[in-house]
Amino acid sequence: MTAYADLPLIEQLIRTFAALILVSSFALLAQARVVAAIQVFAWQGFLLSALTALVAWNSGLPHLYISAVLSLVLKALFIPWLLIRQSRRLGILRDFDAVIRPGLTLMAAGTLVIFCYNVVIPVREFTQIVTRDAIAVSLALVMISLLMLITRRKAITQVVAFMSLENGLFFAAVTATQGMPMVVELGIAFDVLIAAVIFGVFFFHIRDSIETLDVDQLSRLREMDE
Amino acid sequence: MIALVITLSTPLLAALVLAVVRSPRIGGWINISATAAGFAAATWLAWTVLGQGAIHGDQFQVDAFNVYLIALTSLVGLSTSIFSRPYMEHELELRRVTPRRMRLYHASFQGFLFTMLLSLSTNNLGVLWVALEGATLATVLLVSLYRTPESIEAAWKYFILCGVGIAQALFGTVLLYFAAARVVPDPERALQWSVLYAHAGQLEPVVVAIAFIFLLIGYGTKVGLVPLHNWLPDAHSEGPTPMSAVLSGLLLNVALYAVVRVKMITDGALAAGVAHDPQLAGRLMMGFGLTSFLVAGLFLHRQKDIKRLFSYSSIEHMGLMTFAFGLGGPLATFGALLHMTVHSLTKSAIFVTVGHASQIAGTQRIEQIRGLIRTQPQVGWGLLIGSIAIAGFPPFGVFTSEFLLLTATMKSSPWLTVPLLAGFAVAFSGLFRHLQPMVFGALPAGQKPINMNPVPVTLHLALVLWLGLSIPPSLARWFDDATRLISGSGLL
Amino acid sequence: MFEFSPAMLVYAAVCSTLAGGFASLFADRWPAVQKFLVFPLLGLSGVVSIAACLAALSGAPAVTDELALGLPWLQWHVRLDSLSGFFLGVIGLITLAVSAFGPGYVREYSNSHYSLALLGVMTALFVAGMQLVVVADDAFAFMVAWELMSVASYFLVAFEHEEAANRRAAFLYLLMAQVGAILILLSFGVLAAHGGDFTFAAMRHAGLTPLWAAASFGLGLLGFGMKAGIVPLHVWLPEAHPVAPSHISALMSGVMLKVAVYGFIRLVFDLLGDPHWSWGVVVLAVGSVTSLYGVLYALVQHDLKRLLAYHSVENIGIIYIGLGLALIFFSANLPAFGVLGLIAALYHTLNHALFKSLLFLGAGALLQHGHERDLEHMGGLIRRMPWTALFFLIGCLSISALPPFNGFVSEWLTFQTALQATTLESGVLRAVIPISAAVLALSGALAATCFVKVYGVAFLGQARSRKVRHAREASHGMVLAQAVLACLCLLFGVLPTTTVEFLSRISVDLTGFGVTAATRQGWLWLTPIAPEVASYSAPLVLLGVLLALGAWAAVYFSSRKRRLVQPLPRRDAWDCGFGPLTPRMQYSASAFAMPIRHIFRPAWRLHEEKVREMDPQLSTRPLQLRYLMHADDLSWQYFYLPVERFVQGAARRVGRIQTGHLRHYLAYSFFTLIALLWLIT
Amino acid sequence: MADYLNLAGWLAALAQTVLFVAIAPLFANWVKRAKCTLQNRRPPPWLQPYRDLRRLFGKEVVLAHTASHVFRIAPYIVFGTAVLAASIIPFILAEIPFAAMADAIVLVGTLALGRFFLALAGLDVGTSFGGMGSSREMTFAALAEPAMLMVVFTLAMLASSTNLSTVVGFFLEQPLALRPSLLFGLLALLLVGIAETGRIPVDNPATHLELTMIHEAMILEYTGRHLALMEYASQLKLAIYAVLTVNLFLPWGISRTLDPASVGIAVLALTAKLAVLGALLALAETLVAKMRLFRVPTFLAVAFTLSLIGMLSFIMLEGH
Repeated sequence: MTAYADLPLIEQLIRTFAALILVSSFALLAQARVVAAIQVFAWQGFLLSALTALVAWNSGLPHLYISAVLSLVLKALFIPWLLIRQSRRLGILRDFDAVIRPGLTLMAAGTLVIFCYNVVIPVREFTQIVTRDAIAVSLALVMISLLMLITRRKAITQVVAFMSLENGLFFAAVTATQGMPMVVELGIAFDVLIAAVIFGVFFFHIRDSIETLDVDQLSRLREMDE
Repeated sequence: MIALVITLSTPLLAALVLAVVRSPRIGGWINISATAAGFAAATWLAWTVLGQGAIHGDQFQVDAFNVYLIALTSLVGLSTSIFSRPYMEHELELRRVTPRRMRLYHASFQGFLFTMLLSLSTNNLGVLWVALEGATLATVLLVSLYRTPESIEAAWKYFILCGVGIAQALFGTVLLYFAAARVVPDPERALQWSVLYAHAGQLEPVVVAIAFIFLLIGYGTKVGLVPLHNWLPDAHSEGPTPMSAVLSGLLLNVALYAVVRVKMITDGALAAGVAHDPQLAGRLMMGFGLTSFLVAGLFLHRQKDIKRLFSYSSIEHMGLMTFAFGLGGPLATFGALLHMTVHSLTKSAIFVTVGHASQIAGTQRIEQIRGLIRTQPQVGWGLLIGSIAIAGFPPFGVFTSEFLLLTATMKSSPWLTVPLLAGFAVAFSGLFRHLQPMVFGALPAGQKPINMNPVPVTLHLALVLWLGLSIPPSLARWFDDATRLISGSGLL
Repeated sequence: MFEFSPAMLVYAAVCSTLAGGFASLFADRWPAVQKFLVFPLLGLSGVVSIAACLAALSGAPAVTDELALGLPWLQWHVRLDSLSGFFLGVIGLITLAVSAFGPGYVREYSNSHYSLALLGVMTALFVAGMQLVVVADDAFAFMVAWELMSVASYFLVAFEHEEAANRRAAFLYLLMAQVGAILILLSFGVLAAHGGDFTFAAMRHAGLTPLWAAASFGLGLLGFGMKAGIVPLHVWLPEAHPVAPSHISALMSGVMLKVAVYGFIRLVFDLLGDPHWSWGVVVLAVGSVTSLYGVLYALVQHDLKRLLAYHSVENIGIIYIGLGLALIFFSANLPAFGVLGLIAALYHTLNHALFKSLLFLGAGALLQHGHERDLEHMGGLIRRMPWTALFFLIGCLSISALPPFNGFVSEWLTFQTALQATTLESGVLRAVIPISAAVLALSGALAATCFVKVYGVAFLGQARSRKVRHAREASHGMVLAQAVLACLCLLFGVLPTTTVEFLSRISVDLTGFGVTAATRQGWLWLTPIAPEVASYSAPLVLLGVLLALGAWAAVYFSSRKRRLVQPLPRRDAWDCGFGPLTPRMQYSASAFAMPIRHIFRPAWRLHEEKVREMDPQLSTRPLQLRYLMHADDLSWQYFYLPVERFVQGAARRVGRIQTGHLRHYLAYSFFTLIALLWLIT
Repeated sequence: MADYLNLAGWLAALAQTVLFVAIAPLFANWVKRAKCTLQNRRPPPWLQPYRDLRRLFGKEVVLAHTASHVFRIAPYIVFGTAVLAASIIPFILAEIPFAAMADAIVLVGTLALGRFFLALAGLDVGTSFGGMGSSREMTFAALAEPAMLMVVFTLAMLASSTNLSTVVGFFLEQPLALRPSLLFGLLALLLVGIAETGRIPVDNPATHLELTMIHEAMILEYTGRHLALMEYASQLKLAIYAVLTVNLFLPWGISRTLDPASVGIAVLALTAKLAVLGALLALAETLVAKMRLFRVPTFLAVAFTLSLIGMLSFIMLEGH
């Protein structure tokens, strides 16, 4: 195990970016305003894209550059743009989606990070680049996104959370495994694109049917007693 | 290989064609022709695999396990498309759907079939994931086809829950890739199932265990395992009935297929027993399966909607299959494979009759569906016999598989037969307490028969009956090969 | 080269049944098919079954065969030995009678919208299922045939499905059949797990440890008991039997319950091997409770078919008492007496099949021609339906265990077995057996009371309703069927020695022991243990009864000439001077059983209601008083309703997890994930 | 069983049966006379029952409009079964072939058969009286019959035989012993006998009071020879229970051979025993009041319990 200071700069940079992404995830979790949440999400996409490029440079794998571009276009630009446009058309851009007990939520997120680290500790350490720790971070990203999904009421913020979940996965794919096979990566990108479009369609459907985007109102189908 | 190409490309092409065909009527016929062609190709493929052994390609792999699922998928696709034509025309007449949405419906139907076949035949776990996600995307707009508030709610829940689930599965896939990348030098091959399976013993067990948990939860959401099942009854009940038929008959199977494939790798990785209980995957599946089986049985008692009723029955049966695969061993595996087949056939037949029944009554509410045998005997008897079959009464095939399963449980973990027994009783009573008043009873006023094609139901139930009386040797060998593949030893 | 084998008779019987079922597919279009094809084929099947029975009981070794059906590695095994042959014979006898009874009876449905085709198909599948159960030689074939029998009979119970009560009964029936079948399956599962194979041949050598053997026994007792109707698993029986068409009730009560007994005997005496004494005590206790419970509930019924169904429960109890005694004696290494108990049980099985079918067919005739199932509306039918009345009387005498009819012989044998309790080592057993004998005696006496009530209220006295007053005699076929069964009741009552000789072969095959002493004195004398211990000569008793009848006949015919000139004078009955007696003044069924209700009050939950219709002019003067009474089965209150409530409660509680809120669902996913990750760290 | 096939045995048994049937009314009359004497009334002549029977046999038979064949055949069956039962019981001779033909359980069955038809006859005409009588008769019989069977079982277990001749023989060979089982059995049999033969305190053969009557209610519609047979059968039944009681529990004196001397002793012994029993019965009927109808089940429950305790005490206290 080498000391952190002995690592090449590029690796230190990659870790810094990883930490930044984690921070953006926390920020997302705490962000109550819709527009701000989308902006943070765009920043996260940008950070992810930059991280991918760094990894690509570090490992010299050309297809990671494609991934970097893809994620930049898709996650930092297109999807935020789409979400902002939709929100504007729906008139919810300035809405609040109050975070339930923000302090508690952030503490829970912190606990989750520790938990995730605990989970991956038994993985045997290889003297390669960031691997085990990358998994821990990506696991934490996924978990925090899930936590955000649970704590948000608005459809739009749920979508942001969902997309940030995808970011966590992408992070894992990039840092832990230096990208997936190309066919898989293209497929994933395609799916995310379609999903974003479908989300857009749904916002209107939901608004048309319940006249709000508060998903807590969507509870007609249930098994509980009235 | 050509057969495989045709099998896969038919629905893809049909989806593209149907996306531009304007007339719903012609669309319905194209739909049937395409599924018929696909079924013919799948039969050819199955014949080839039966004769010449498994096809092992880099990207595609067709072995004993998936070839029968491919054949089953195209068969259920065919009969559902036959059922869907008059059904959807009736919906069109009632103005519940517009011709434009019919276009979406037909295109999505074929698109869904394509994703199913792709996920079954691919050798790449990444592609498997992409295809399953594609299946969600293809069907989510079908769930909200009627644009009622309930259907949109159902579609939203379906989309988010399955989306989150599938994202978790992707994380699991990434972890698997991570584990494999250390062992397999060529990164392009590191996600290929056959490669992973061959190198399973060298994979890092801790990573594989974490990956399995993510994959189990991810694909388990699609299988409908309790407590991840919540999207399933909503999506089944609010979408058009042909879609419920294929969701229950196919999607759940394919998701379970994915879980089993992953379990095979996990078992290989954990076999050494260094880091974890070597039975971890099986134990988890047994736990989830049993929970689903019991809880879904209880849910059956409180249903008011006929399609929800049968979707809980699907959860129950998927739980049973998951339990059986988790139990392992040739007897249980054989039973689970058989159960997959007969459950798809029976459940899709049931959904066909359920669709007609709710068209006759004009509602899906159980309390308003009455006296089907008097109104339209074909529908009433179809529903009754289908339910008898699904409840596990001989001479139908479901009984055979449940027989194998129960005896296998008795052999390896006898105490689990107690909850199984309770589950069967609870589920049966839950199903039949609602079913009987629907099919029996006096002629209700103001309900008249509707146009239906009896072929799909008859065909499916006849097949299930045949499988119950005697499994043809060729099919038995198939099942046995698959059993050998999954559990390591065969029965024949 | 064609080589005859008794197995072919079995196949012929099953094929004939199925052919009848196929033919009845056309019955809706051409109703004549029923009369000329469906029922004759069923009758043929009955005859062939009886032939197979005789072939199997003729002392030939067991025949085995395999059919190309079933699992790929396990074809259906078929085995015809003496035990299955005997039960095949029972099925055949009743099927034959039903095939004679059926054409007349199903005419009633030809004008209704119930499908005759369905009735015919399901009857055929039902009979075929029963025939296959008794010859099945592996667990899989057994279960398939068993469930075929259950499902087909479910459709028959639900045949007149427009009545809500029938649907409820059918549901209950199928539910219990399902649970019972799984229990049986698990019982076989234990044997298969240790024997290595599903065939009965492998199971016989399973070599279970005592604990597993007890588990298999317990599961089998419950599973088969659910079908046979042991208390408290009997509740489906009084609901389902009355609502099926009567010839089906005859098959269900007469035969299907016996098939359950067959399964139990096959499991316990054949597959499991050495019994433990405690099994015998359990079976004995179950049998005693069942027989007393059944007869007590029968007494308070006034629906004839329901009453008969409760009597089936009672008789199953008697059979189980015999089996329990057999188990106790076998486990105590006293096979001579064990065999006697087994034979008593088998004999009673045969007898109950005969007289209960006879009674159900009689009830069917009453239902069809008197349009009544309720005893309170019957009366005086002996004048309208003399033949049915005669045969029904014979049925009543047989079921009441009165000499010289068949029911007496089997109860006598059971008593004789019980009296050998003194030879047992264990003091507890010696004390328990006499108590069960006392229970048996009590239920026998109560059964006689009950059938005096049935016969007296239904056939004697004056008609209590208009339809009954104008009832006609049943058709020839229906009478013939009853006549055959009545004659068999007498025949098996008078020739017990020959019968026991045949039955002894079954026990030799099963256990290796027979009753040689019983028949050593020739056909005239039945001496189960030794001549000086006990003997019974039914033919001579019959001779005595015939002498009494002869005396009557002599007086009757000697006075015939005088009577032709001047028949016996008829007058009004004694009316205490209040004017003519009306039918409403007669003792009703409820009234008849009133003292018994008074004595055994805690045994039921009675709902009594007195409806008083007042004169509109004068509000204090009652116009009509009616007394309504029905008895709830206690097992509902203490066993079934709590289970139902528990399941409903559990369903409600489980329903709470599905709140409808997406966030909750996501939380489930999230916490499941965390829990599982926690699990592996 | 060869000894059963000797003709002399059969003939003797037949003769004994005829004798039994012949003297049965006499015993009933003896009880009645004893009772009259005890109650300071003038007793009927010794042969009064025979005169009554002859008179009834001579009278015209009248039927109710609603009577069916069951009504007409029942007297013959009731009487026939009573005769059959009488023929099974060791009376003067202990070893009789009839006892092998039908053992003690058959005896109970035979009596039940008679009762079955008696009750049906009661219901046949369709009057309230008849139904009332049948209902009560069958109810009490349902309780009495198991008690009776229990007594029989106790004896049968003791003697290892249900053959009445063998049982009697067994007791004759046994040394005299005070057995609680026999004591309880005897008590139970006495109670059952009182109930079954319709004596006070269960029923009162002398009255026609609707609140209390059982047996008389059933035969209310009978006339002429039918009534004669019914009356005769009930007298026979009384004699059967009496003989059963004395010969099973106090068998001394009964003859085991056809030797004239021992037969003579047997006749004398039996006469004495029956006379004492009849007198005791009369005494009891004089001292005890008729009980309320719904007290009868308690009475019979006592009988049943006694018989069961008798059997259990045999198994627990006297076993092996």
